[in-house]
Amino acid sequence: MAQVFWTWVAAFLTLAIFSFLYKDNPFYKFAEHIYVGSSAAFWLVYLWYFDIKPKLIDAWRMNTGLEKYILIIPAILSVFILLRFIRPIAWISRWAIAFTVGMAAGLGITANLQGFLVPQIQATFLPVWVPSHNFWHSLGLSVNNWILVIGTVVTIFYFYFSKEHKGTLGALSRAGIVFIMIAFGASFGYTVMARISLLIGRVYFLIHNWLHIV
Amino acid sequence: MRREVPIAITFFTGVLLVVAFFIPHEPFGSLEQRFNDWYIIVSGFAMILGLDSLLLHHWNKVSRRSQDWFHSLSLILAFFITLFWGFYSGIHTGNFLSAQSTFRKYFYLYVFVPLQATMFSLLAFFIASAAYRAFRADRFEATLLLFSAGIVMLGRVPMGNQVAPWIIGFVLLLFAFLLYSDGRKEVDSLRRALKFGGAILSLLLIYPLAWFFLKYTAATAGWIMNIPQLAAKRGIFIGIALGGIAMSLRIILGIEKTYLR
Amino acid sequence: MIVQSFIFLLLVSFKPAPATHVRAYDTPNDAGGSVTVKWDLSKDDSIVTKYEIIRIIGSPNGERVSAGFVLRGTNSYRDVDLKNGQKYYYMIRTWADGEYSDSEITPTPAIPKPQWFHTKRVVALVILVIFTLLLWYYLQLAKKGAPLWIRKIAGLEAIDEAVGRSVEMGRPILYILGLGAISDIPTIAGLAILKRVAKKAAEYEAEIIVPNYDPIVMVAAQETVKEGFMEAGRPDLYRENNIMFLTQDQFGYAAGVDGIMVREKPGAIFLQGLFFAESLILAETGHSIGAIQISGTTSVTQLPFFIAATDYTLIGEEMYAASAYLTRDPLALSTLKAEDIMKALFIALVGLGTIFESIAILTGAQGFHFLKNLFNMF
Amino acid sequence: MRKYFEKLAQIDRRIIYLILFLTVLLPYLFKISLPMKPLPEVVQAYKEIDQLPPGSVVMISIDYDAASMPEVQPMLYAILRHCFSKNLKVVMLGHWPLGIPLGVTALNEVAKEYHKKYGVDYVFLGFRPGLAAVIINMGKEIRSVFAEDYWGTPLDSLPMMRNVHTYDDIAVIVGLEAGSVGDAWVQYAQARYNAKIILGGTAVVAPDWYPYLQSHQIVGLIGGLRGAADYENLVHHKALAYYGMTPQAAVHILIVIFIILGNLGYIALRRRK
Repeated sequence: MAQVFWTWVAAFLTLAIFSFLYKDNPFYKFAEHIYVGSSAAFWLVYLWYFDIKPKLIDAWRMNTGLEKYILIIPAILSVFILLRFIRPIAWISRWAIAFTVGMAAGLGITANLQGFLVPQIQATFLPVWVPSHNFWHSLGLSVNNWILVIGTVVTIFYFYFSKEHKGTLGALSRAGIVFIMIAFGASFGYTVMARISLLIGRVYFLIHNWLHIV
Repeated sequence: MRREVPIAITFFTGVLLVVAFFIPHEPFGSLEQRFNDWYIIVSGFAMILGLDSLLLHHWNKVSRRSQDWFHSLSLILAFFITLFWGFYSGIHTGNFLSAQSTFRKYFYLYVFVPLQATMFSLLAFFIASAAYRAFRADRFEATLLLFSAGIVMLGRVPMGNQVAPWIIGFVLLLFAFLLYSDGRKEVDSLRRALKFGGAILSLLLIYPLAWFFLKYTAATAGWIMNIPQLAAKRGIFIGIALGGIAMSLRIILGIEKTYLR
Repeated sequence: MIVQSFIFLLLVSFKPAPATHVRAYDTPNDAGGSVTVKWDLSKDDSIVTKYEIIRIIGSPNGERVSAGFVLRGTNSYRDVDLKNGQKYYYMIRTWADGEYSDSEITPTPAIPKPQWFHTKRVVALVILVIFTLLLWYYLQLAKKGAPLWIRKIAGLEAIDEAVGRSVEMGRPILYILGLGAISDIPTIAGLAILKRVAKKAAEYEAEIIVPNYDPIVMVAAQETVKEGFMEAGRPDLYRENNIMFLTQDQFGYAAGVDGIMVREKPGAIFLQGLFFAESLILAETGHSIGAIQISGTTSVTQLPFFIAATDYTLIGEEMYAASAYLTRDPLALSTLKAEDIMKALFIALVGLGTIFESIAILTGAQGFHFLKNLFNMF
Repeated sequence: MRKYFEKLAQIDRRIIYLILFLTVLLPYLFKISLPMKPLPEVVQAYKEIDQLPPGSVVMISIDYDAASMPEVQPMLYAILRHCFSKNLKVVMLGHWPLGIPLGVTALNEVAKEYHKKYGVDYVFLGFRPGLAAVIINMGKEIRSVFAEDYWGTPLDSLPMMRNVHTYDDIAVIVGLEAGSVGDAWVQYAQARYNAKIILGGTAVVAPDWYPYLQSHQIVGLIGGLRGAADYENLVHHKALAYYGMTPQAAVHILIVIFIILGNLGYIALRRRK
């Protein structure tokens, strides 16, 4: 019985969200407000059980010595951020923000170096000729390599800021745009399937779990 | 004090993380992980600020009986019901998402997941309307976008190979027709000849291209994804990485300080 | 059948050949406490059930402990939780069913210790040092007042137009910072653009709404908008309530922002920051209400949707360049110049790498792979 | 004539939405299906499980959440049906805490269908944080990570777990993925302990695994709704995914047709000017 009731609730919410496609209406408004309110609470509960409790409370209980007392730093930073509620000393909250921004900057350097820059450049070190069992196969693989290297280089040229895109640079950056557009088109087309799958999931819920037609 | 201390904290934190990146020795080796944990704690507490903002915003609407106040009230109720239910289940069963938790059984599976999944599934509609509206062959670049999207779409599904030749054929016929009707209006005989020639070429291309796509639509889609798509992505990634590093250096050096006023 | 019984016989009655050439050394580039053990596989690897790694503490006749097992075909093991400075010897015991045979003990001890420099990251360090030096050089030039030029970026040129048009229609401006936290660089870039938009909005006395996904970003956005309004000389117009938090749920946020769009009907929408799948939900709804939209993100997977659904898009690095572009701050502009020099260097490097790889492949001389190997960080 | 074309350039988006919705709905209602030959990598996965002797233990890892449910959940159902119909035993766990409820629901539902008993035929371990550490330590002893199951029962008091200690006791691991956990399974469980792994995942993550398949680091690959459809087809229980392939193909073609229609209208408009 409970199962049936809750299935109806789910179906109602599903249809209420879909109704937005026609236009804004009270059903969507209701579902939207329920969603925002309950999800804010959901993530708060989640934060407590998966972040704060294990990383602060449990860590405090389980560790000893330096490992324990160093947790005072994040605790103080947390207090700082909440000082925003007290107008006269609200500016102290910026210290905590400064810490997070410093992290952003530090990681922005290391993560970009390690995660993107070095590996992407390394991956572009490609031979211009790939030996293979027959000539045409070789040629195919080699042409692919040429396109990869040239495409990467001209795309970088598109992002050249300090010179006007005229003459040679203009031609190169235009070639860059050609690659970028092909890439965006392909990426767009590639994603359609995953998105339709989501809709299929919802439609299946409606006709299978709710209406039992299929 | 108000300005210098934050800049100093940012500088110190940023430089420390960069230095730690090159030193496996403790305490540097695990510094990134440690800072990350701290950040998660701080941002967890910051949620209180967010909730204050959200709840006050809607409470004001309710108390002023402004438009849609009823919806604001349901937002506040939904928030507190979820919150108490979640903690209730959490305390009773050890974990708010545990197997016996009614929170998981009812709220999570019949309220939260449907809302999330349905909102997500709206993308199926939006991706169609965006494609219909935006993919117009008005400029050369836009035409490329359109063609590569079309081929990848057809290449990804069963039947794509069978349908693609018809679509290619239709598009080429259309080209031929457009070139022909343009050519008829042309006064200059050379241009007219060129346009007629183009029309004939389009017609001639129908058979070979249709044959090609009957066999290789999926392969072409794969090739576009693996070669030109990858090349452009790489270029963009390298740009983003450089820009990100430069931005980070600007922040560390205190050139960029929007966040601090 | 005969073959099977033969193998069976082999299994029960023969000891497998031992693993050979066992060597152990301190694991490089780690925080200590670990030794890497390697060996050549037993000749009978195909019938081996497992290799047991035996740790011998102190001296070759010291206490023996089983450190762990690996399955056949594996020829290395990373022994962890060791004491730094202690001598360890190793031996590999090759098991085939119930039988085993032992390898020789490693001739020299392995002594785990932590390292002070990560040798695999030397390329990253070099790049960073060159970049910093270039930056420093151009900063000095900028301070001396050398002119720095920057190419036009259409998306940024359009900001004033978008704000102006929105004001003409008497509608508010909506600024969406996406799902990034303040620890994401794109969010900070988004805040820099927000400041300019806020300033313009204040000049035109327009309302600006900023719904947020992350509470700390909300705080930063409040500060940024307030600052923008102050710079425009209109702190009186600043409404903190318009910069609010919604929810930390990806699609809950999208639902809420969609609601704001259809009800407040903004004339200009800015989508600047880190976006994920919700990007198109926001951009299509924004289009359906007829707003002029300027988007920008570094999420490469979302860029196609922004290109398709919004009027102007800042592609990746263009977004990072925005703060320098908008403020024309010579110090910030000089970093762009340094970036461009780096790009030229990388293009040269790619050319060099391609040449070396080609030589390596065509001549078979492994030495020419050195550049590619140098860039291997793992 | 021209007027019609011009109208094509400005079809109300709601009409597009309606057509799209019907394109998804109708194939389900009328059970229209396309003839599809199962992909070889899915057949490989199917065969790998199919040839296991009854009583073998299959470990299934839930590494996705609600957002990827439509693509991955059908795989889970199909694989569970396959396992239980072949009298294989199932150990389930997960690395995404929010996926756990989805795993439990499916496991209970399918187990009921096949009258399987908890503790004897299937066990649910739950979630422990630490991804790589969890996978590595389970290779030494599952109890070092999961001393108890999801309901707090010690593993040793569950009959089917008594002889299950490491990956050696598990015939095959099935990782159902929406992110990078699949790589961790291969890197740690396969590379270190030589565990047999089948990966199934969304169309976004699956293409990255083909190198693993070529190097035999995984013994099967199920990608996206198409992979799920093939698996449903192979276990003769056609459901969401299998019938979903028709709307998939239809919608893709529909969108291409929409693009062409939009351009026809656009060209007509422009030529008038």
